[in-house]
Amino acid sequence: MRALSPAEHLGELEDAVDDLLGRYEVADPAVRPGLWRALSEAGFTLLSIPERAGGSGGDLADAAAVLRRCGYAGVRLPLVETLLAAWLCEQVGRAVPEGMSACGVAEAGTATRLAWAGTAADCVLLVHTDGAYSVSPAATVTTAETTLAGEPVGTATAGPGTPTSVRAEELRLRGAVLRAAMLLGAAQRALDLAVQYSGERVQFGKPIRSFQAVGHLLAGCAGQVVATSVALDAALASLSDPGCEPERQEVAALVAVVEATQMAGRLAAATHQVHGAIGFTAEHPLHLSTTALWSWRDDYGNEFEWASRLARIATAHGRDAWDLLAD
Amino acid sequence: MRALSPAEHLGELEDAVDDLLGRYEVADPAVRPGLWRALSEAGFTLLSIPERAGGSGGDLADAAAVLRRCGYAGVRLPLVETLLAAWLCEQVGRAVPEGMSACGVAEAGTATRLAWAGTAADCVLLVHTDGAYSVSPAATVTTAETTLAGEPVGTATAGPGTPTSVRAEELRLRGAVLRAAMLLGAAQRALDLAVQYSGERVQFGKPIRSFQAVGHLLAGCAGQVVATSVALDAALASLSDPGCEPERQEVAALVAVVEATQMAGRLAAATHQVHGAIGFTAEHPLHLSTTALWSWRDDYGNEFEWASRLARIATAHGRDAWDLLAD
Amino acid sequence: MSAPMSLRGHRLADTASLRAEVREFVATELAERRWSARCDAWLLGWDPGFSQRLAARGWVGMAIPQEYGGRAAGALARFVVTEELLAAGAPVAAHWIADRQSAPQLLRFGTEQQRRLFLPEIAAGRMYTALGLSEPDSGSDLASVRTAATRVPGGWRVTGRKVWTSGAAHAHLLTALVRTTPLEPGAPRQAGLTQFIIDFDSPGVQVHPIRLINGEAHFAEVVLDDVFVADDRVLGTVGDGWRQVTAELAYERSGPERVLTTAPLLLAFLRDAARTGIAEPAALGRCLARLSTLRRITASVAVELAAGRTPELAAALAKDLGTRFEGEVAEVVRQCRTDPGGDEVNRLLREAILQSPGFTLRGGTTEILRGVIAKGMGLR
Amino acid sequence: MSAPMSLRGHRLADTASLRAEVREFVATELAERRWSARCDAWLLGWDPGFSQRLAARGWVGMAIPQEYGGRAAGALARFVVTEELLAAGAPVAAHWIADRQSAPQLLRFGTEQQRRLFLPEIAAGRMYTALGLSEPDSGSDLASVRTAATRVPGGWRVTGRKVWTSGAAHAHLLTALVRTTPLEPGAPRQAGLTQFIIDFDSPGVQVHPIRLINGEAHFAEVVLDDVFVADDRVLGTVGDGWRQVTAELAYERSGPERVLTTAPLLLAFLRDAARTGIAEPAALGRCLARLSTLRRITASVAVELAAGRTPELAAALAKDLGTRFEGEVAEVVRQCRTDPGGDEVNRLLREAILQSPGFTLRGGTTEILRGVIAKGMGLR
Repeated sequence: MRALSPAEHLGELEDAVDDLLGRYEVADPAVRPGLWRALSEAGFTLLSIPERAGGSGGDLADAAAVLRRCGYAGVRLPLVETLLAAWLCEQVGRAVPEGMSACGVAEAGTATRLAWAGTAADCVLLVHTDGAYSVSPAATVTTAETTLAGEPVGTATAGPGTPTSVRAEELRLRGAVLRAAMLLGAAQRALDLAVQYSGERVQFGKPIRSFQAVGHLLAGCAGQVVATSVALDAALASLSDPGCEPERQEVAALVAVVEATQMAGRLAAATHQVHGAIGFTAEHPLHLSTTALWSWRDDYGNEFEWASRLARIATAHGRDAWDLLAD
Repeated sequence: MRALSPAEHLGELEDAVDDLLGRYEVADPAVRPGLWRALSEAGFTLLSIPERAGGSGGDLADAAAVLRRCGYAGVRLPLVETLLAAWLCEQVGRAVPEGMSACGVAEAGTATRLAWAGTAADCVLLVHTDGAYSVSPAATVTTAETTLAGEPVGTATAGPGTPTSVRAEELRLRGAVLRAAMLLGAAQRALDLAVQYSGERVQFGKPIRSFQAVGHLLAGCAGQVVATSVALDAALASLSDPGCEPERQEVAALVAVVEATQMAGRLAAATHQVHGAIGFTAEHPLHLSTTALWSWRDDYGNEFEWASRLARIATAHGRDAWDLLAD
Repeated sequence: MSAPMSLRGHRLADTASLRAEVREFVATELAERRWSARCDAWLLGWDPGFSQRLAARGWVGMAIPQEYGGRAAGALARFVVTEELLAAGAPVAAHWIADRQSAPQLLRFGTEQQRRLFLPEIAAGRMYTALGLSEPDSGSDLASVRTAATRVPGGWRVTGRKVWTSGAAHAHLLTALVRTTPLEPGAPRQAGLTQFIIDFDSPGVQVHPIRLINGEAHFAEVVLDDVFVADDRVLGTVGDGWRQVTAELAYERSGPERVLTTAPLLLAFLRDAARTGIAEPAALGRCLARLSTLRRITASVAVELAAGRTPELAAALAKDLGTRFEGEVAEVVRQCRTDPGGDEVNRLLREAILQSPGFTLRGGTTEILRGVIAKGMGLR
Repeated sequence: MSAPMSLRGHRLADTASLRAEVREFVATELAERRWSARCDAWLLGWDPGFSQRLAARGWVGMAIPQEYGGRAAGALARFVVTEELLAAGAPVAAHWIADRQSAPQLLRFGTEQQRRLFLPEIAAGRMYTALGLSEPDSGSDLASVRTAATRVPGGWRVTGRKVWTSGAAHAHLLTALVRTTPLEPGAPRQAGLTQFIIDFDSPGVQVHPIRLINGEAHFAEVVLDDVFVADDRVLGTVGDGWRQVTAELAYERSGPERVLTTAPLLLAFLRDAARTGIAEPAALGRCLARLSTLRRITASVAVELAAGRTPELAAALAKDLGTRFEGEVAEVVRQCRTDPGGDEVNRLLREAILQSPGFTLRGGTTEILRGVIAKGMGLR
């Protein structure tokens, strides 16, 4: 049997995910528990977590491929959060939760605006107390409201747990990189919908895609999507490479997150513009993608924070920042 | 004889300036001395300076009308600097220079990158020493280089002179407002050239103005120009109103300067884009406008500084900033 | 290119005491917790009680002559009241279209009977109207009207569908653009259209709410199934509907509501920022400068309109700049906040983002507006 | 929409030692004050001495096989050398077009005699070429060629005018696109075009420099007045010129020179900023992220091209994003500097601003590129 190339392998994985997702009415919140079980049983929810730690093996590129296709389909499930929780547990040798999990940073014992807190079965917190970090399951969890994307957020508290060298910034950035994969999927879907609609919608006697302004707008969108895709691939490769210096990993991750979060706002605005009024209605699928783009981009810190952090690292290196910006 | 309305009066003034400028090959540096003499003899160089102080009377709107038309025509002369120098001298009761003058702030005795220093006959400095300000003619002046717009800049030094309550920020902001009038003129010219060219230039069988992208680009430019025009009128009215609180005057001036400096970069880029290669050549008149737009926007501080200052004033007022932002 | 340059600033200073009165009224309403500020309140904030309290202060129907129950206040006074209410995010939606569009139309085109019947009720903040312009698939091409009327004794029978009608669920009257002369091949599509005033209670009128991405339903589809409209409910002249509606678009393209939709967010942010500081001041400063400029432009346009002029090009410029500004506010707040922000900022931010796709749609898309501008500049 | 997504990152890490070598060479040159960094150095930095020193290190003609005097280095090695030289603002203009465009064309379409004659000289950094594509009024419409050739014994006689030919004042050879079959009404304009290699010393060739807004003259108009071109100077196939040139555009739309034109400014600013700080970090960070991404995209495109594929859509995307990035650098530096800036930053900033109108013009305007992208996405 011929070994698959990495690209072929990812392609097969994506097809398998699409196949599974195609069997669910993803937009309906009622399907979430069943969809989660199916994804979990297929081994799609704990990719990049080693099998010996209770995960499904594979690498970050595999995990990101699943996230991207789920983002494309409009899935609302704690996929990123569960991966983060598992990674955090694995780092400190705790048991990896099997089901849905929330995950975040607790400052002074409390994590607020925590995605899926109170809805996911588990909640793993990186607890920051007295300048030190530890990993701990949440003691109390409450759901407060829903996000723009229609996902629950809540509050969780925890005391100190297993000490760890993982810092808040590292966890947040890792979360943002995984989230970038979902953003990329959501953006690809929004763009596909806009391209399709621009061919169907006739105005002043011709399809709107033949208007230069519409064509150029969509071309600009394609550029944004490609930029995020390239930056994300590089970040995943960098984070997966144990030989890569932590600062290079951080820069590659920041680049991907800055591209993805910028893309999110632009794609949401442009695809709504192409769709006109119809895209503004709840019945049209566009909003499944655009509300995700608007909401997820702020999940672990916003694009301006990430960009500022990147600028500060680069400035500290002066001219030699050039070296950090691609390898 | 019927009294003229303010708008009619400004219209006549503008026509007179255009008439004078039309007699000179403005782009040729050799005409500058003669052009200055003609403008000066017509009383156009010291408008808004009271006649008793040696000026030509009139108000800031008159002065700005002259600056705007000179900016339109591509004039390179120290019109703004001379007005600033005259205003500064008038504030402290010094004799107003009759000819071209440079003007700026000397920190620690020296003013660098000072427009027209060494070329203008006079140079009046606002000298900042030991936390206090005074007005003093420059002792030594040297011309160092030319700006993007082809205007000389140099260095000047001065010791303490006549004490004044005018501070560096006030002088710079006043300079920037007057400069905004010239920027507006340069932008109007660049836009007129682009509109004209877009009708003459045929590509793929039709005038390029009939391409949606070109039409929309020019429409966007028109919006920028109108925004600056409206903001500048308001700033001039505010600065001319002795009953207006200084903070309101500062805000109105900042708004105009932020609009003008932002407009400058956008108009330069867009009008060059419309012109294509021809606008990139020294023989085409476009660069007279665009090099002015690029250069003048930074003359008294750049758009980001002004915008930051506006934000800080507004933030200090919280919600009530709403009140400051139009009256 | 000279026309849009002719705008001159109009000073608003003389209206300071009126502004203070409105502000005090708003503060009292907020203190009594009668409503919360909303972005896009002229669309989202439907509150008949508020409309009537406002009318009791004389702040509805300010453009209506006193003989029809209005205040005949000047254009600047009306502008100031509108600005203050929008900046506060006050719930002005119920009376909005009646006050802003139907009343001027009735004054220009209505019969004396129609004026006496409707205007006093509008000025009292009790009668609300909706506009029936867009149809399925018409998009920006408003002349593609397919809703048609046939002549019957004493009036007309109207059949067709109108979409994107805001306020249809609660309004009393629908002003609908209807084809009254069948379209002949080759004839201009703008001919043969007529405006009708249709009572929402008429037999044959059905309202189907359109749920938006924010989960709310401020727009509706209005189905007209053989609805009888009496001759005395024709608005203006039969066959002259296109011209009447086009005149109306000048109103729709120019007001402070094209600039201030997200002002409640910006002002709430400034209130918090006085305490928390700001991350990227230049971005905030540019946004504030543009707000100031747009306020001046919309004030100028209001004065021009009140003087009987139609600054169509300036109005289109104002709206092109204004609606983009409205969308930028949310991004600037996201960019400038240094912490997750107070609850009200977050609530308004979410509202601003969810409403943002609508900003550039209503009253002409960016494409259409820039087309108007390009045409006005002599480019087309 | 799948094609542009197929780009995968190519790791450049394996080329670290080559990168270090180039950087050391550049540092030595700068220490010896042989040149100063320039923005847009591949257009502005004409320095035959530098080209020859570079060639002596084996860094010219890296894509040329060894049998023709080249190094046959891999695409990534060449990419790395190019990146480092552009980032340093090194004066690479003299050999640029010969190395980047003429050599690949000679390898693809040239005769063995042409290859043996020209390629070793190009690889030695001694032979420079220019491209004759644009004509007066042709603008983005390259197929509107009016320069025409007539058959004569042993060759052709060419008459016409080419404009916007960079390096024409000093180059040795002009590769000109010429109409060799008169245009029949209704026939496609792309047919009947041929590429000729014309010696600038040929009788009848005149070069008129075009002075630009920066006062320099890097472009010229080339007038061809009954110039004889021998048959052995036809490049490729008679009548096949359009296809050959179009293939060339893929090279012209994709390289690091579409991204790094203003990198010397950005890097000089970062050097100063390490000391002075930055005013608006988010703006700088977005700019740096985009630089990183564009470096990866251009690397991928280089590898694809070297593998014989023509990622035309990806290349157009890279250039559309890249040229806009080049223009943004100047604005970001203006925005982020906290003081007037060091002398080198100011000099480079001025250069970047004055060159900026050219960034989106050359090798296809933004309009043309977005058209290519839209077409590639199936929109046209």
